Amino acid sequence: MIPLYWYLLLSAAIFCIGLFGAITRKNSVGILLSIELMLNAANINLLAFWRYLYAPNGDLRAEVFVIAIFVVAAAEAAVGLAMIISAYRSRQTVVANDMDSLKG
Amino acid sequence: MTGIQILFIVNALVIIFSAVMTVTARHMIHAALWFVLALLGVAVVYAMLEAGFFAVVQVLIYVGAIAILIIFAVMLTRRALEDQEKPFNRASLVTLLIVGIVFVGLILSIRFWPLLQSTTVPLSPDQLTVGTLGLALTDPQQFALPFEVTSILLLAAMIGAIYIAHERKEKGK
Amino acid sequence: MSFIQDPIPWVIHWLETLLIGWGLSESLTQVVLFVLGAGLISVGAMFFTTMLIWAERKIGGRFQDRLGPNRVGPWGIFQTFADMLKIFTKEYINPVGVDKVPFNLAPVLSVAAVLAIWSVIPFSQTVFGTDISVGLLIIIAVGGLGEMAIILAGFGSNNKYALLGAFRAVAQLISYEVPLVIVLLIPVMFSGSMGLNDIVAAQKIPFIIYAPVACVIFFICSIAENGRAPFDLIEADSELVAGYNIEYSGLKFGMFFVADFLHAFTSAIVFTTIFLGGWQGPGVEEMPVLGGFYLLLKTLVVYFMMLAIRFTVPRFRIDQMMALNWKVLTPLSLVAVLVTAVVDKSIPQGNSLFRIAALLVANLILWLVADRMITAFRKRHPVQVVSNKRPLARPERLPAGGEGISQ
Amino acid sequence: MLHEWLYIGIFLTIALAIPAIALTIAGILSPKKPNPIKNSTYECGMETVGVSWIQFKVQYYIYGLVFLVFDVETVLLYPWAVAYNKVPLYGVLEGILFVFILASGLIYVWRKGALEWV
Repeated sequence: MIPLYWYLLLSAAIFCIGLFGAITRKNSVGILLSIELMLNAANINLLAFWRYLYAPNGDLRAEVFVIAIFVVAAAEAAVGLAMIISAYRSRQTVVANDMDSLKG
Repeated sequence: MTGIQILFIVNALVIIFSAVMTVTARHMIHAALWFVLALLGVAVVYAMLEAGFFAVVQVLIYVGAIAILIIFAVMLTRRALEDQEKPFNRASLVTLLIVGIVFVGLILSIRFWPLLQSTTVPLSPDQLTVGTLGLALTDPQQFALPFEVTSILLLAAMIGAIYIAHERKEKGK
Repeated sequence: MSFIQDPIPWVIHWLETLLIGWGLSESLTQVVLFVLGAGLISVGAMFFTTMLIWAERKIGGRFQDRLGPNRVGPWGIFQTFADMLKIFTKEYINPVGVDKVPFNLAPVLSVAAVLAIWSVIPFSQTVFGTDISVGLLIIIAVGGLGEMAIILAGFGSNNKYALLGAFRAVAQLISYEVPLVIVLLIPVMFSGSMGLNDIVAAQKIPFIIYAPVACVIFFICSIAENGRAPFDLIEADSELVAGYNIEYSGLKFGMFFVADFLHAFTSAIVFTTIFLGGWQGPGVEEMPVLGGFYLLLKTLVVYFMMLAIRFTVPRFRIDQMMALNWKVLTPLSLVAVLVTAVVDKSIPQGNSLFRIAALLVANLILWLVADRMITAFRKRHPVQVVSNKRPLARPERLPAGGEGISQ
Repeated sequence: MLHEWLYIGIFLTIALAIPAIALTIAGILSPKKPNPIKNSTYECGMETVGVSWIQFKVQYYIYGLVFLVFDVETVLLYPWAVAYNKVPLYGVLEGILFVFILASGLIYVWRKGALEWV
């Protein structure tokens, strides 16, 4: 039997690692990876809360939220990577600091 | 300490280690591979939470699709990998501090939460399959709208991403 | 249930009582049994594959008007063992600059990803690894691990050709996964469950009769997922030196081959389980052990069909293959799901004969319409040479101005 | 439920262990006589030029992208398919609407010419 707070701690740790990466990574693909890590941390939390607090009542909100996060993660990866590729094509860089112009 | 607790701790350590490697790896492909390992660990966590559907979907969507897409993108942008340089920008130390504060804050905020002591009850067989989820997703009283909205979101994402990434032929002429 | 009718659960029960009698706790006994069962299934699958390699070579020989292996043992039956003995003693060559961990992990993962499918296959009514409620999705999900293995191999090899081969392979595999995943919705709709046991139990009449279009699409896609002819662009040796496994040697190379053969047989058994009724057959209610034989028989028939296709159909070109997937199979599978959902819901429940007839007719109409549309499309767009810029073998036939040479 | 996942976990471990053990045994049995020429990368007898990494065309990414979107959407349809026998007609229609949205995306990509392998 695993206590609920173990899951919360794990998720907090993953979230903080992801946050660190999202802020400091130079490579924009790396930033995207970090954001995906943060989304995963959120998912762990949601499913843990579902299992411990909502499942006894048959409440499905957490599960639907997890599905939404999956979809958002997929959409974000698709569009984000497409933007990175497009930016790379026009400016030959994927370093986020160098993408400082709004022109395409 | 029961077997499942040991399993959880080992798995958590694997996840955290691979998450750290994802964030710090110099080579983007290595970062992506460590990311895959972290995702597999998260899928194991889902399985421990008896959310079997989500565990499988995690492997299917993240490992099978998102990770592969990321690796494709890394290959496409590989000339700018900057293997030699530092992978972090100059704010890394400050960020480390901020993230540490956030982590401590998160722990403190959940520390005295009353619901923390809740325990699990065995799930009904209906909850183990996704049948109830499917019913709820099509019930207009419940989640029919989110269900359709997700598909529109994905459609929009696909159209947008194709529009951005697709090389227009006539441009070259 | 006596021993004759259903030996394996009988043995399991006997083992269980034996282990508990030795003083093991309930859960530990369970774990021991799991390890035993999983080990037996995986070793059995590997061993069976070894035999099938011989069968495949023999049958392939016959298809191509040769004898096939015929030296080692009667009918060359021990040829595979001789080959195994040889490959076990071959040197591993570790090329310079390989990325050690991905390079060595890839062959292991490629076998494991196929072997893992066997964890959810029900062998008979009473013999199955686990009746997990998401078995169908597990089969698709571990396919993703196989794709990761290919990427690891291509990236770890430190070789342009391996990387190119890996990316082409992955592009093919992920493309053909799309209609595969869509089409598997149909068995799930019929049986109301993703557990493979439920799916098989729902097939008193196999789903191939309810949904022939879905069945054909699934069959094509599983051949493509295997990377076998006519979809063997993964190892298109005339175009990509050998594909992603070019830098491998010895048993590491052999592992990719084992994975390939194992995958072929595994997809035959998956196809049987999902569309041909798995262990269903006359008399399985009384004699569950018969189910295993029915499953094996049907699987071997499907496997033979895969071999027949492999040895007779020439290879696709990659653009044709992608067009087949994205422009034929994917729309067709979407329409098949729509048609099945509408027809099955609109006919009255309970009348199973009428239901079968309606679904069958709907599928046939769908098939005819699709066929007509493809024919009309091909009339409007006659086959043309995709690239007339390829370098010509005979220089005197160069087009004027020498534009024909592409660099 | 949990013991089913335990079985899957054990099976995966064994499935990973069998080839790993076989590879290790073969590694012990096999001869080891490396030399620089044998260990060079296999590229048509030439020295490897530059890094092994080359640029890839964007088409790979496009296929991956379409695959990702279709995969996610189809996976979301699985709960619907499981509940198919129990949902009323309007529920089925919702699923069909979902499939139509999916199909319109495919039509867009097709018309855009992004599915051509050139």
